[in-house]
Amino acid sequence: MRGIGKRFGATEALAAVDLSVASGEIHALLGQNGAGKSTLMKILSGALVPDAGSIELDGQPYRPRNPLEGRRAGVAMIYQELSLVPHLSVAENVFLGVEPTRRGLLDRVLMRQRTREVLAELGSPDVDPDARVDALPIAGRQIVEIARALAAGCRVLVLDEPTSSLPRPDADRLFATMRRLAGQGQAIVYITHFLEEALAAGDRYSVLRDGRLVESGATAGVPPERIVTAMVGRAGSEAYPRSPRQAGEALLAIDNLAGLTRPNDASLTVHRGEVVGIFGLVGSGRTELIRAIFGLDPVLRGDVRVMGLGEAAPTARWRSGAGMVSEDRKGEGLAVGLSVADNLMLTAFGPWVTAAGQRAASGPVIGELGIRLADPLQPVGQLSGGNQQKVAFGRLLHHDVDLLLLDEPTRGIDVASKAAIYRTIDRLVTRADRPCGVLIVGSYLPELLGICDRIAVMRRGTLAPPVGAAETSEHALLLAASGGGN
Amino acid sequence: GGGARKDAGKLRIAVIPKGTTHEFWRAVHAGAIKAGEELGVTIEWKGPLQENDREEQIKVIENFVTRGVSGIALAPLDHAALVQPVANATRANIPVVIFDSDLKSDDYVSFVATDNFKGGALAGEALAQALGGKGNLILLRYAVGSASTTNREEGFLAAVAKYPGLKVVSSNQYAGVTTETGFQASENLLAAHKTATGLSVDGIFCANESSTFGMLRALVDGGYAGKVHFIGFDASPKFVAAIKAGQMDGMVLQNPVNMGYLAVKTLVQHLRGQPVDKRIDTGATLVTKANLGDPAVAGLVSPALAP
Amino acid sequence: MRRNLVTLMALLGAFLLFAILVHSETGDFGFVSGPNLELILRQTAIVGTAALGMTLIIAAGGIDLSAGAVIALSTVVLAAALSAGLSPLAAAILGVLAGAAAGALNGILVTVLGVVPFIVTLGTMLALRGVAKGLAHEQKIDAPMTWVNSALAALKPEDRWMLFPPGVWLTVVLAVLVGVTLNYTRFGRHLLAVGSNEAAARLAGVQVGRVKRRVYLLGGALVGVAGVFQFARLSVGDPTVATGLELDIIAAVVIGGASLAGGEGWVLGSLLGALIMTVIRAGGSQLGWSNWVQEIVTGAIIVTAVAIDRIRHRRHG
Amino acid sequence: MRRNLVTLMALLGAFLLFAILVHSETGDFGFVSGPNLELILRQTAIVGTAALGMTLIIAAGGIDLSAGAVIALSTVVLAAALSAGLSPLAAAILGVLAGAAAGALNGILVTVLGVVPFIVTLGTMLALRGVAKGLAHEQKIDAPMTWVNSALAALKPEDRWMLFPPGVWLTVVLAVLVGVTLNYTRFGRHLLAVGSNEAAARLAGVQVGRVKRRVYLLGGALVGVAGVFQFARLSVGDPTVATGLELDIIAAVVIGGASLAGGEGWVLGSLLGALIMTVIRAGGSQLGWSNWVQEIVTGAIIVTAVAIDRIRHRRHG
Ligand SMILES: Nc1ncnc2c1ncn2[C@@H]1O[C@H](COP(=O)(O)OP(=O)(O)OP(=O)(O)O)[C@@H](O)[C@H]1O
Ligand SMILES: Nc1ncnc2c1ncn2[C@@H]1O[C@H](COP(=O)(O)OP(=O)(O)OP(=O)(O)O)[C@@H](O)[C@H]1O
Ligand SMILES: [Mg+2]
Ligand SMILES: [Mg+2]
Repeated sequence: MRGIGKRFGATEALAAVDLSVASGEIHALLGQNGAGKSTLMKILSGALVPDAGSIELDGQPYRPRNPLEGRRAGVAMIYQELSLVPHLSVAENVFLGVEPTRRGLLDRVLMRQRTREVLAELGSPDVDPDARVDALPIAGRQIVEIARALAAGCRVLVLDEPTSSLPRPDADRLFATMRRLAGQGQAIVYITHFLEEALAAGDRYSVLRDGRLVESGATAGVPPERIVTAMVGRAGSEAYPRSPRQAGEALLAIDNLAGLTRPNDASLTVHRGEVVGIFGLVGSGRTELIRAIFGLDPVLRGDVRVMGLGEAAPTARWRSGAGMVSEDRKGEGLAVGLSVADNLMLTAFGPWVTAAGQRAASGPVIGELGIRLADPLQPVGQLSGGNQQKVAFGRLLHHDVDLLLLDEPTRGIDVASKAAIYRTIDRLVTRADRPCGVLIVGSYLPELLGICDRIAVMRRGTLAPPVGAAETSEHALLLAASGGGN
Repeated sequence: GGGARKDAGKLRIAVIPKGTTHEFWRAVHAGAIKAGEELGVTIEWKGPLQENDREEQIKVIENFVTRGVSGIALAPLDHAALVQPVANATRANIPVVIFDSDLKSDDYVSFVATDNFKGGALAGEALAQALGGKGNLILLRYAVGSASTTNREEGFLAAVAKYPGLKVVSSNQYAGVTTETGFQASENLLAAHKTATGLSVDGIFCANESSTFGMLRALVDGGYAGKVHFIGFDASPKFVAAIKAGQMDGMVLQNPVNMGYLAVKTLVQHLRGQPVDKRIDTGATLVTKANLGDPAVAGLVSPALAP
Repeated sequence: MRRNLVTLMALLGAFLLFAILVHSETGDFGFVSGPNLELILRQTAIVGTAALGMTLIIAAGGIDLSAGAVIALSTVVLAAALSAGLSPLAAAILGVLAGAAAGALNGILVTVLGVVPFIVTLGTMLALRGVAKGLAHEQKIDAPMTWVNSALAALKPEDRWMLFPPGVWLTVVLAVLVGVTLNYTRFGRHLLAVGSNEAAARLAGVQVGRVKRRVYLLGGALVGVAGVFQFARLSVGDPTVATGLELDIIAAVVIGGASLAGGEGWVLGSLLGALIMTVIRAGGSQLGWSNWVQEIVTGAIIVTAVAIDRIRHRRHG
Repeated sequence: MRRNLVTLMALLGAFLLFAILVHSETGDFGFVSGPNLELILRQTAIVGTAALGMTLIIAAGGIDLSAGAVIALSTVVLAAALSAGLSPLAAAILGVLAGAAAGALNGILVTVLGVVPFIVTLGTMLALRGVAKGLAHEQKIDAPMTWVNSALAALKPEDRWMLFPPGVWLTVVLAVLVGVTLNYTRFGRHLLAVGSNEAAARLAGVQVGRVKRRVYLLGGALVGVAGVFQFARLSVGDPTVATGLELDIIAAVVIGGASLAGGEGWVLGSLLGALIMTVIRAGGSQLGWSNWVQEIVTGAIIVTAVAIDRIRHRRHG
């Protein structure tokens, strides 16, 4: 790719970017939120048409006008925003656009069989090829998405943050598969915010900053700090800030809580001034636990008390001073058609709403989290994925809640922005006046170990009692989550 | 009709109007009931679910045929579309009398109706007389595809064509099927023929109740009522008041009670083996301020309505 | 605002076009005369008022196919109340309440049964027209003339100082109220949030069901006002009036820039959209176009107006 | 399949209910007699066939409000062709082609202008009815009786071996073809993918625009067949026929289990949905219910049928 440029209205997403990937190479594409990574790769796959520049594929000029042309030319891409068709089955999604037919009719047998093979290769043989995709959890969908790219059989494979929803073992299996494909001569571009992952799995890397290529090179021996510096343009700050904390009164207490399918049995207390983490494998029911606590899913058995309030609807939860960030940003995190300010203030509008009032009220939150935008009254859907996530988190700051229920709040956020969120969390739980309590669901263990005071492990819907973060390790937690190898 | 089959032996006559909301059909209903009581037969009254819905009227007939009534009196919404259902009924040994509007077939026992062409011509003559044979005329049509009103409109045009001094300045606008669409079409027509001093139009004719109603509202609203000659078709208490107030020159009335009465009576006569005429005219009358007081006209103006 | 400007330009364009066409036809400027402007406004008041309610409903992600039937019901209730001897004011209030009750029914069905609004209001469209016909014993209800009828009548010379009939002014006042509600109140934001992403709104503590019920109630009340206007024009309660009018109302809202997917609605735009449609009808009619030509032109304009808006939106979006 | 079963149960329930009511009224089993069954099927063929096309369109995330107007247009074209002396077969084909052309127009407008289908087809609903009226010179077009008219006529005694009139059989054949297309072809999968998540389908390389254009074309052709059936029943080309029928057609599809949000459609369900509505109308009519009672019941049933389906759906996920 040479001299690629792309503008969205006033935003210059890419300016004269060059990128070359050899066959058999795994190339890590890095950069802050909004740096232009997804845009560059969408141009490669044909989903976007560049304003300037040219692309060559195997030495031939290559100008895809739509994803079908890209796919025909041998470029397959897994998009950052999951792009599956919810009403169709897993197998149908895997083969969407390239369905095999026999005598004009679909060859369902072949589709099913091939899907099973690819899923097995990815270590998820339990996913039913005939299941409807909207019945799968987020992680299951991500597996299907990856399976689709693999089943297509391609020369260039692009993966835009494929592991953001995947637990460690699945991610490792994915890397092994990538290695094998590269070994067969495929070129692989891989976007991620996990630097260790990128450096471990990739052969070479490129860093984008503000739509420009700032660094490229082989990964061997490169310290992560150097990449962070390239990404943010300055040296990175301390990764997991942690001030001295003092646990106070209980804000959240659940006792033998059970929902319709998950969780089956969960007991936990979260106090003022502490961060409690929940770790577990995908499908263990962490999301359902948070949803049940917040009144989004029905409670079957057991007790919930949030800020002294029993079972209640989300409205009452917010009123009593609890707030939640969903893992599903597009589905239920944000109203993407409304403005950034509307989304930030949605839980706590005054009776009257004015443009000036909205700008004033949203300013501090935008500043604290470093949300990159043109105007607070801009539709939130126009922000990059990471900045959207910050808006979803920023809502809790604006509302000034006491208890934060966070379901994978840093998914898709770059290192510097993650640090901003960690700092904010730390500030909230240690502030002198009304320190907050935080319950955070995470899949990335270094993060949980870094910011939490206590961590509980969820396994198949049952929550184990929390242990102090200082008394445990990645190894121990993973063992507990996966059932110690049973 | 509760317990219809329970009094066996009694004839059951289905009477199918074009619609059920207009007063006209309620008067027909009253006439049919009167005949039913006189002749000792059961009347089953059922119109299409939506006015002007031919398909629906066909379904009504088919349902009656399936139920097996003794005979059907039908005001066809369409002179061609209803041919087949009527033929089916006849084949199922259910005789049919057509009333109000014609059917392009001779599969029926008798046709009982106003001569609509004559009725329209009546209005045209009256306007020509009132204008002294000179002036501009507007014809606001009712709705696309309605046979009886089209006949009236053609009768009107034929009558005024005999007067070289009369000019029809608009005859391609339709009132549409609801009162509001008729009102708006009238307002717009009048606005198009407005001059500094009033209207450039001297006479207006509308061919049915809802279009006459809409035009009357527009005339009254625009302050033109009484300044232009206006003749409508069909009866309504509002029209009577307008004629008395000089806002309308007159209205052409059919005799719906008689129509309903004769339709049922003819059908029953046929069922009882008596010979009947193939064509029965129920008459049209021009009602003006002058003859409003006549007892015969009073019976037409406020006919007995079915409950 | 920019959005409303586009709709305004479309309106002015259509208006100018017809003014020129009428002038070349008749040699005078009848189309831009005061009385003709008044006529167009009077003919727009019904669809315009109902479009205010529909704007709220569509912005909240709903739709109301029962609006035409509710207008008919409201005229029937009003006429029945008047002929039963109630005061004109009381009768008019009953007419509006009938609309509100219908809206409440829609809202409850949508939220309690969880059936999509298209189907709920398709059902109530049939059922409420049935109720109107039943109430009116399947005929029109005559009612005495009262001051209610002057709401949308042409102004008498001694009332010229009003500029436009009171019904037109009432529409303007209601538009301002609805505009303020939509853009400057918490309820308005919640409504837009529900229309934009219901799940997100629920998570953010918006009482989705309650917001929807209120929206349909308010929308129904505004359609009830449109029913009162309809009665004012016809002076009868007519259970068959306004058949199919819901599509005109929805078209007005969408021409005004709202998205049927919910999450946005433009009060001024909806009124302008209603005006555009009246201008086409009045203009075509005054030019003596055949009805079928008018229908083709109206259809083409609806599509074109929205297409222009979408293209503009795509470029600036 | 499960979904279709629920619709089937609803149909049987409605049928049984009316059979019992008619029996208690008249003392006989007229409602379950052969002729009455045939009657119900004949009355369903038009909405049923059009519902096949609408199923495809709705499953692809679209909607077609112009269906009623297209039926009218098709009858006009057919009648004009017949009176111009064409053979009945050629005329019928022209009628279907008129529907296909209208569908093609809808598809092109939807994909090229990027305007939502609701608005596009609202516009073409008006415009195509205008075209039909213009073609017919604002009258009905009489046509000679031909074998086309027997497609949906009651069977003559000598044709009893057919069991049902040829039009009913044709509907069944078309349903099978549409069902196969939807469920067992690549085009069917692409159609559902577009309806389910258009952006994802595009990213997966589905040619969204082409799929949509084909869907509307096919849907229009099926509506054209419904127009031929309509002509067969009326034996005139009538530009005002089938006004508002699009809502019946959509209701049939949704009662059949399709979601207006797209991504699913049930061919058998749509036919059953159409049958349910005919059964209610025929039953109410044969019971001598007033029109307004029938309208209320129809409205209530539409909402109830969909509500039951949704509740069931919610439980089973
Ligand atoms: N459709 C669009 N309309 C307007 N602006 C856009 C659009 N898509 C992307 N942008 C802008 O282009 C820039 C680059 O976005 P891109 O999605 O490529 O970032 P990214 O590097 O993938 O970030 P992230 O890590 O958050 O996913 C951002 O400023 C974003 O706001
Ligand atoms: N691969 C899979 N295929 C099908 N169903 C699955 C799969 N993984 C999990 N589930 C189901 O998903 C439900 C729990 O998913 P949920 O997303 O709540 O878990 P989680 O612990 O929050 O994981 P995540 O990290 O994805 O948020 C369970 O009912 C489980 O049966
Ligand atoms: Mg990205
Ligand atoms: Mg989760």
